[in-house]
Amino acid sequence: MEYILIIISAVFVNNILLSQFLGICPFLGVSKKVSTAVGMSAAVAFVMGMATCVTYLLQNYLLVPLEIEFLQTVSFILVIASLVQMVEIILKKISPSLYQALGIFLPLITTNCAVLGVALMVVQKQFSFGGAAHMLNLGQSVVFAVASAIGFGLAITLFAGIREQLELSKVPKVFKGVPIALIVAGIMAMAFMGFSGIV
Amino acid sequence: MTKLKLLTKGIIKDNPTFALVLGMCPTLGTTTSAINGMGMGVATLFVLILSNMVVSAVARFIPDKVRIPSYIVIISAFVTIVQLLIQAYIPSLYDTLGLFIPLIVVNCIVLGRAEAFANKHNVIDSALDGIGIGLGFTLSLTVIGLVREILGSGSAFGWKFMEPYGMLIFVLAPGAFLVLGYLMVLFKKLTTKKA
Amino acid sequence: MDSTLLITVVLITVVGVVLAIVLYFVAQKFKVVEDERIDIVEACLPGANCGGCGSAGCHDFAQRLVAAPQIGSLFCPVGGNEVMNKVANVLGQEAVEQAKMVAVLKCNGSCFNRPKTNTYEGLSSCRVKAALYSGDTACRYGCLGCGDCVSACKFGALSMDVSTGLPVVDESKCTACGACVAACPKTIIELRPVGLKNCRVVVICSSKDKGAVARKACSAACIGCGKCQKICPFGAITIENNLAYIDPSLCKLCTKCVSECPTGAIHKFNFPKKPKEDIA
Amino acid sequence: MAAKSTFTNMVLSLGSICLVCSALLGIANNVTAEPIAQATLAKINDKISYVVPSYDNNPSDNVTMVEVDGTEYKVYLASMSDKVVGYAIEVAPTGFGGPISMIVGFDAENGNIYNTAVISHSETPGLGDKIASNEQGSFRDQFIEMNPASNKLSVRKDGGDIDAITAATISSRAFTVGVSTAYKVYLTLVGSGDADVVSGASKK
Amino acid sequence: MANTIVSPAPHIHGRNETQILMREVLRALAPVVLVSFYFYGLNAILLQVTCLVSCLLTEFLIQKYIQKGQITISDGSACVTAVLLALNLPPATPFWVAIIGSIVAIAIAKMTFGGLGQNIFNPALVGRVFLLISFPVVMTTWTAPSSFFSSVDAFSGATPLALINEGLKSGLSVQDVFAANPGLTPAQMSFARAGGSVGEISVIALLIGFVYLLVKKVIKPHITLSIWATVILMSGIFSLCDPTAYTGPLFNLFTGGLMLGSIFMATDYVTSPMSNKGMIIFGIGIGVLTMLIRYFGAYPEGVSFAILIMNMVVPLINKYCKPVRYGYKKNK
Amino acid sequence: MITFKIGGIHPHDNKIAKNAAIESLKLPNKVAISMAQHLGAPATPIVTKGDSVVVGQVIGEPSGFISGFVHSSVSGTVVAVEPRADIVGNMVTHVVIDVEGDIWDESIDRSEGLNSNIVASQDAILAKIKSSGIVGMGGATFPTHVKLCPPKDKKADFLLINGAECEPYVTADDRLMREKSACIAVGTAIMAKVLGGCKSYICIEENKPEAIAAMTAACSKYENIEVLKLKKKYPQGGEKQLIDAVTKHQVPSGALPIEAGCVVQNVATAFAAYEAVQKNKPLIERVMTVTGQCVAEQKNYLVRFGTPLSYILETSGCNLENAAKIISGGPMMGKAVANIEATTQKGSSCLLMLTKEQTARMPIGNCIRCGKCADACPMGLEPWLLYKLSENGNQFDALEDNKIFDCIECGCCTFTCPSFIPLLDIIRVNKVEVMKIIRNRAKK
Amino acid sequence: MKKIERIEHEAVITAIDENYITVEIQKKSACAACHAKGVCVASEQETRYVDVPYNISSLVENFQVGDAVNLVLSSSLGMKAVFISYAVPLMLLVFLLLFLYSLGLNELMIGLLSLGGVALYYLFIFLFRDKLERIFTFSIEKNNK
Ligand SMILES: Cc1cc2nc3c(=O)[nH]c(=O)nc-3n(C[C@H](O)[C@H](O)[C@H](O)COP(=O)(O)O)c2cc1C
Ligand SMILES: Cc1cc2nc3c(=O)[nH]c(=O)nc-3n(C[C@H](O)[C@H](O)[C@H](O)COP(=O)(O)O)c2cc1C
Ligand SMILES: Cc1cc2nc3c(=O)[nH]c(=O)nc-3n(C[C@H](O)[C@H](O)[C@H](O)COP(=O)(O)O)c2cc1C
Ligand SMILES: Cc1cc2nc3c(=O)[nH]c(=O)nc-3n(C[C@H](O)[C@H](O)[C@H](O)CO)c2cc1C
Ligand code: SF4
Ligand code: SF4
Ligand code: SF4
Ligand code: SF4
Ligand code: FES
Repeated sequence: MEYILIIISAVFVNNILLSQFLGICPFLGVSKKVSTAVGMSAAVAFVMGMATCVTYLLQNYLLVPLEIEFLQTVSFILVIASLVQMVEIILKKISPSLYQALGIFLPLITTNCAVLGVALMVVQKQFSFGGAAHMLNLGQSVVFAVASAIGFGLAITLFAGIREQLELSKVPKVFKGVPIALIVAGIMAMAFMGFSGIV
Repeated sequence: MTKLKLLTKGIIKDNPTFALVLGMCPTLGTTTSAINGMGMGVATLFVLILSNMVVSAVARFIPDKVRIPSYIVIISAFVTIVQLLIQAYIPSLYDTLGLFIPLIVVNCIVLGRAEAFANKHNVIDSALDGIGIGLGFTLSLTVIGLVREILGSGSAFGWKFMEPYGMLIFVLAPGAFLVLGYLMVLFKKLTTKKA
Repeated sequence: MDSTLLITVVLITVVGVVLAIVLYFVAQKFKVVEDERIDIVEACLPGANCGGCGSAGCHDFAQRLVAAPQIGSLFCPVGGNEVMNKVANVLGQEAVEQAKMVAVLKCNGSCFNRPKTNTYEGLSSCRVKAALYSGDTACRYGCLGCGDCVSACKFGALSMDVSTGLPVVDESKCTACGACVAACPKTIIELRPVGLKNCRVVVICSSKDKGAVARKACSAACIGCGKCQKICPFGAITIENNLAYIDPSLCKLCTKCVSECPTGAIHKFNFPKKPKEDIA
Repeated sequence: MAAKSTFTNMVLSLGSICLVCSALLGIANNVTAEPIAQATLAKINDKISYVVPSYDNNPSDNVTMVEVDGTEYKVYLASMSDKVVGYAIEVAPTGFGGPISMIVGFDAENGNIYNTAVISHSETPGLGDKIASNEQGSFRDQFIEMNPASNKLSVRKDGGDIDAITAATISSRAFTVGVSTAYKVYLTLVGSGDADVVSGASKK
Repeated sequence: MANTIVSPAPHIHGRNETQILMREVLRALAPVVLVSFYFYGLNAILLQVTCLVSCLLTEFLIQKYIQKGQITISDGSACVTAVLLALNLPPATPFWVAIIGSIVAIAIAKMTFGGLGQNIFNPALVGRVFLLISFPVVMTTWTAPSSFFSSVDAFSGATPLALINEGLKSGLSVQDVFAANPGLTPAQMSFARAGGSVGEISVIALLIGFVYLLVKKVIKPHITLSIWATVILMSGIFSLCDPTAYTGPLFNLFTGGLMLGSIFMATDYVTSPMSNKGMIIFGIGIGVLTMLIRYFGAYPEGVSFAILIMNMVVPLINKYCKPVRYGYKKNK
Repeated sequence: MITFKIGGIHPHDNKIAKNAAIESLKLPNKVAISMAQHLGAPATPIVTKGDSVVVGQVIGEPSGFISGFVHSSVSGTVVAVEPRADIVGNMVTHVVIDVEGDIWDESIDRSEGLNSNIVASQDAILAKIKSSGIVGMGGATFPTHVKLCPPKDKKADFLLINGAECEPYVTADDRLMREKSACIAVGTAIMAKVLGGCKSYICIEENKPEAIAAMTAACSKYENIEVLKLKKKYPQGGEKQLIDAVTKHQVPSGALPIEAGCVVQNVATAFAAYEAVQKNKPLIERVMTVTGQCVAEQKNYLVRFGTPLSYILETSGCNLENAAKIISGGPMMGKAVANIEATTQKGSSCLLMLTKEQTARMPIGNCIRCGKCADACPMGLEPWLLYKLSENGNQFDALEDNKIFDCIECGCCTFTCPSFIPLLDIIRVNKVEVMKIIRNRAKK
Repeated sequence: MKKIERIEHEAVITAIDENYITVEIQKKSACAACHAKGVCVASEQETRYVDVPYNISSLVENFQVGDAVNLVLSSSLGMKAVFISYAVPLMLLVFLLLFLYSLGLNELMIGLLSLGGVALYYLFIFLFRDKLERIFTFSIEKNNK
């Protein structure tokens, strides 16, 4: 049940893009085609899941025992960057064509603040189950991260569809590009507020 | 480029928010009020200046292949320092900015300036560049925050002039997107007319 | 020095060193040849992304330039020789000078010269109109006047003259990118060298109809009478399919043909004004 | 411009950057550790001192966990000269925008609510956030000196005694639920009657 | 005989203009508007007028002074938006709130995207939701219907859905709430007499409009019917499982903006899918989301949000649900 | 009632000329016979200036597989073989003949009587149809003999005789069916024989009850020919729609009707086949409706090919004052006439005059995404999308993905669009581009 | 030839040998489309080399070194690649986590084991790399722009 609450909360209610404002750059930049958006979301989900798993362990079994939590930011970003690099190398090694076919580029994700943001969020934020606040455990953290990524994917895919349609409409010149994207995002966020209170 | 230009270009020509469209997440996430926006801006400004200076100082010694990891280490060090300082001395700001302080690390403005400017220029110029861009960022965050605050809570810099409340939506997520979108258009119109 | 500080320093340094080692081997294993010149070359290009060079955009063109063993055959019409020289400098090659070109409309079938026989009422598009019929005048070769070329021009060099119903080239803006040439279904726009001191002599007609037919359709038509050909001292004029053509490389701008043409189909551009001579 | 990417160069440069940066960081941490700890402590202590009668111990060191209906709650004990004077109970009911992390203080003497405080919440600014308002006559004032045993702890709409904030019934209700949860915790704690638990914990 | 007109085929046109379509929608809205005038009196009239004037004026000013283009307010789409927006507001909405809503609807949701036909989201609903989020107090202050021209004081009556929502949250069962509020029978709600937005006043009047639109072939029934079917099915299942916690099909069908939304707002051409299959998916989506929000969300009413959320799925639906094409069927 | 499944529209049928009996048009002084009266390569003229010709004499020979014979429709002297403008102004080789009397080739049987006895063999019939220059008279002018010999591995199950005449105004087929029903029945039988004696349907829209009655009577003698009444819906007469309506089969995208086991021929084509095979009369004339509310007289003329349109208008006494547009063909698919000096051809079934009010195009509005165009499209396409993609330029891949090549250019979309968007105008042009790309790809 | 949904890259042939044609492509990352690429360091653009098996279609087209070609891959393969490299391991990770939780292991163990599981998965597909190479083959066609 907690998992379901976490998922609904992360995907709809507290959508990482539309209400937490994380990962706006790829949202504005990479969402011009639906297929790219879907591929990108899958990559983000994977990286978020893996990264959260690793950083959770890092935080709770290294930083906290050694009392060096202030190294959180440095260590998280380094770990995430290396992780992504590693996966890329591994994929390349496994099958160059597979890697080629992916087309979605991993390093982009290192700088995507959504990944770091979620990793930080799961070790900082409290969640309420029953009447008391809790920190998330490992499983919940990873589920939360993946659900956040799904929320990201949902928003970016819907948005890519909208963009494809906007490409063909007569959006006034000054609004073309980022401004209309932001305004669409604003109205999307407005619609997503309908989910509030579900969790 | 004159030193003065370095200082001022970030405000209009290379305005990181409206012209370069960078660092959108903190821009949207922290501008619920003018003060909050300004706080975020100043924090970024600080990191930007320091990292720019250090990067420009050490760029010569860093091999290409480890360039980016090195920059990231440098930047995150400064970010952490800023974070610690805010946490220690302005805890209320720390609470409102929350997650977005550590996220300065991945703010493309900081890394972008290191990569695009600092590693090619001397320390002084890099510092000026950092100040310029940082000021531009601070300014735009403050403006966005101000607009949202005025529309959303009927106050400016915490000073209430409209009772009881404004349009709530502007303090909430949708308002952030809408305000930024329209301000961007306004900025485009104003700047292109001048040119 | 307390333990936290020690731990910090050791930990981060170790991580950094390990990262450096890993990166070193990665770099060894996957050497990527990233040609920095591409970006430098792209920076030299005008950035209009018009496709006038035959590539998909300026970036593509930069790639082609860098990849090409000899850039002589590649040319950016927008930037012209100046830009090509810069690019050549970057790549350490010699640029090949190319004459500056400009778009010229080879039709003078204005509303006054060419009576309408029909009224067109479809989508305002030369392409659509050309697919439908030969045009709303008796001339099947002339301008259709819906302005496909105008919308094709990225540089604002073309505009529709409402009184004549023909497009007008603003020579100062035209970069000879050729977009209009490709857009015109009647192929009546030609890129020609701007000529000495920007002066040109051109047959402003594309009609291949026999003299009488052409004349009847349009009072300004070239009727292929051959007078200009005879008078041209440099043999620059040829007549094919009832249409005269002035070879820009042979024309010496003597302008004799201009006055010889019975229908006034030959125009001179940008010659210094003499009294009583109108320059169309 | 940049140094060559040789093995030694790479290791050396990244290594030394890390060294310097981490040293810097460590120093910064040393400098700020104290104020940060204080700030964090102050935050919670502020709230505690706000919700319980005056005390002379350090309640944030006097914590006991109490389980009610399968959930564990944190209780801070405030004591004056080793006598427990109040309990500050942390609860986190779900409001409109997520958990409302709050603290409810009980007067050990009469079992009345001494005061309430909100630690963090994500209610709507201008609406639900009035639950955290410190202004005179605010929503929370209703709870001061209230005896939960003799009052019905639910909003008026639901037949209780609490006046909800206009257009923020959900937040008001959540807050009220939080208070009554805290009361349950209090009852469990006290009702176990085991003074030892109480004093024992306070001694720890 | 010279100078005949030449144009590509076809040479004739069906002449069912945009303007005529919009006029038909307005006609279909007439019954409910009139009923609302009758029950809410001057308030409703003023609300309609305010919305109409401010919508048309906004569109006009933007076209004239900002876009400096053709002025197309005569196409009637802004009128439809205005009327629908007014029907979506509580009867006692202050005029300045209505004006803000109209400006948002037209300026943000419509003109920013390029005007008629270019928008992604339903303008009237964007206006309404914007107001709902901005002024929750105003937007949830209901007036009970009263008779014509009697002055209505804004007293905080509650919509049936709000009553249920509140009741359930405070621990009552559905039956308790019904018992406490005898006015909540479907029969009663279908004529009039249910608090809520102006346009929720009468199910019958809305249905008349629906039939009119269908007969005039302005809309197709797919979207509306699939919304109804989904709502009936979902609330049927839930209320069978736990009748004390979940309200039943008829109640859900007849309350809130469901009728108004499913007949007039979900069917907006611009913001709904094109193919029949797409329309059905769209309708099902709206139905499911509406019920989810009603049952589990903080808002008692879910149709507006559900439609807006499905509006953003429309491009994807259109991309993947193509009409039945000729020549791709397997013969025999 | 029988009809096709997808899309379709209901324009007012305006068959105001349906009660005008067919009458022969007086011969003009001069005819100009086009060498491109059929789909495919233009014929090669085999007469030169000064030659004298008789009615029915071959004057043009096919220049390729898909091409056809052209016969003289008059007797007289060839005065020129030259390019002349056709109705849209394109230059096409014409043989210009000064009319002198009306002398027919002797081999042509000009007797009135019905000859229903089919003696010729399949091959002889095909040869006759080919040498008589018969092409599809429903509009596409595809050489009929090509259609009548499907590839060896395909068998025609049905012969559909297309008497739908779904275009508003046009009544040529209607009159022909009413007046020559017996001949058409024989023509149908002839074509069915070529196809190996398949089942034949004569398909007529419900708004032509007299034609249905006449054809039913005439076909009662043939057990393999059946008359079907179709719903009045445009484009019922479209080949693919007709096949769908009658057989419930669909012609696969990009394939020929024979893939669905069908061959479709127009009634006039059937009549021409009858005359060619039974009377040895080549294709030199056809029924043409001259109509329009703005002209006083409604006519159904038997017109010789090569007659100038201006002459027809003159002799029919049409008062052209109010006519703003002259259309060769129906109002949905016909071509606007740009040059009234052009002459009639094998495919010209109608000359329609429309007033400005009837035909004026309104200012184009924004697409309101009503989907009415998609509902109307009989091919199940999304005209609004094709239009938007076309307008945005160079989106040929997307256009291909959205099957622009399936468009049959029926015009239903443009007819329906409430925003007066000329959808088909631009779809047509881009369709050509996409087909070019596809063809190039196939070549590789 | 039926057109399939496909991914195309523009490429240039750099070498042809008996079995393979090597083409060079400018690999544009998703970043290349990003508005911020000018300032963003992550937006790498690099040259990659891809070997395309020499098949019938290449024989027909008669390629030469230096030809501009389109590297074609059906887009469903793109999705398949995403599935194999991201979706499956991610699902594996989550599944392992939850499964190990139900065994009541220590959290550190759970985390390490799950990560190890993902590593194993990659090892597993590494063993099947030949098969993958066969699935994800590219073809090239002349680019006649
Ligand atoms: C943007 C927005 C924010 C809201 N925030 C809150 C909130 O923080 N707390 C709350 O209890 N209700 C909130 N609401 C919900 C309604 O204002 C209110 O709960 C509901 O209409 C019940 O009204 P009542 O409190 O007058 O009974 C919010 C609504 C909106 C539109
Ligand atoms: C290249 C080509 C080959 C054709 N071959 C045949 C054929 O073998 N058999 C046939 O029945 N129709 C054939 N057709 C005719 C078309 O299928 C169609 O009947 C003709 O274009 C007239 O159709 P319409 O009048 O409905 O437009 C061919 C058409 C073309 C363009
Ligand atoms: C939209 C459309 C409508 C058509 N309507 C008719 C019609 O009403 N009558 C007709 O004989 N042919 C009509 N045709 C032509 C037929 O598709 C087909 O070409 C013809 O019946 C074949 O016979 P033919 O080769 O003898 O002309 C139409 C074609 C199209 C594309
Ligand atoms: C059947 C129909 C329903 C409509 N529904 C709405 C609506 O719900 N909201 C709205 O703003 N406009 C509506 N309109 C008007 C118009 O389509 C709308 O303003 C466009 O979205 C503006 O681009 C409707 C129009 C029609 C024909
Ligand atoms: S006029 Fe023609 S050639 Fe000149 S810039 Fe414009 S499009 Fe290019
Ligand atoms: S020059 Fe060509 S493209 Fe331009 S208006 Fe004339 S016909 Fe059209
Ligand atoms: S013209 Fe083409 S797109 Fe339009 S309705 Fe007919 S088949 Fe469909
Ligand atoms: S009929 Fe016209 S307005 Fe309607 S969808 Fe089609 S193109 Fe758009
Ligand atoms: S600031 Fe760029 S993704 Fe968040």
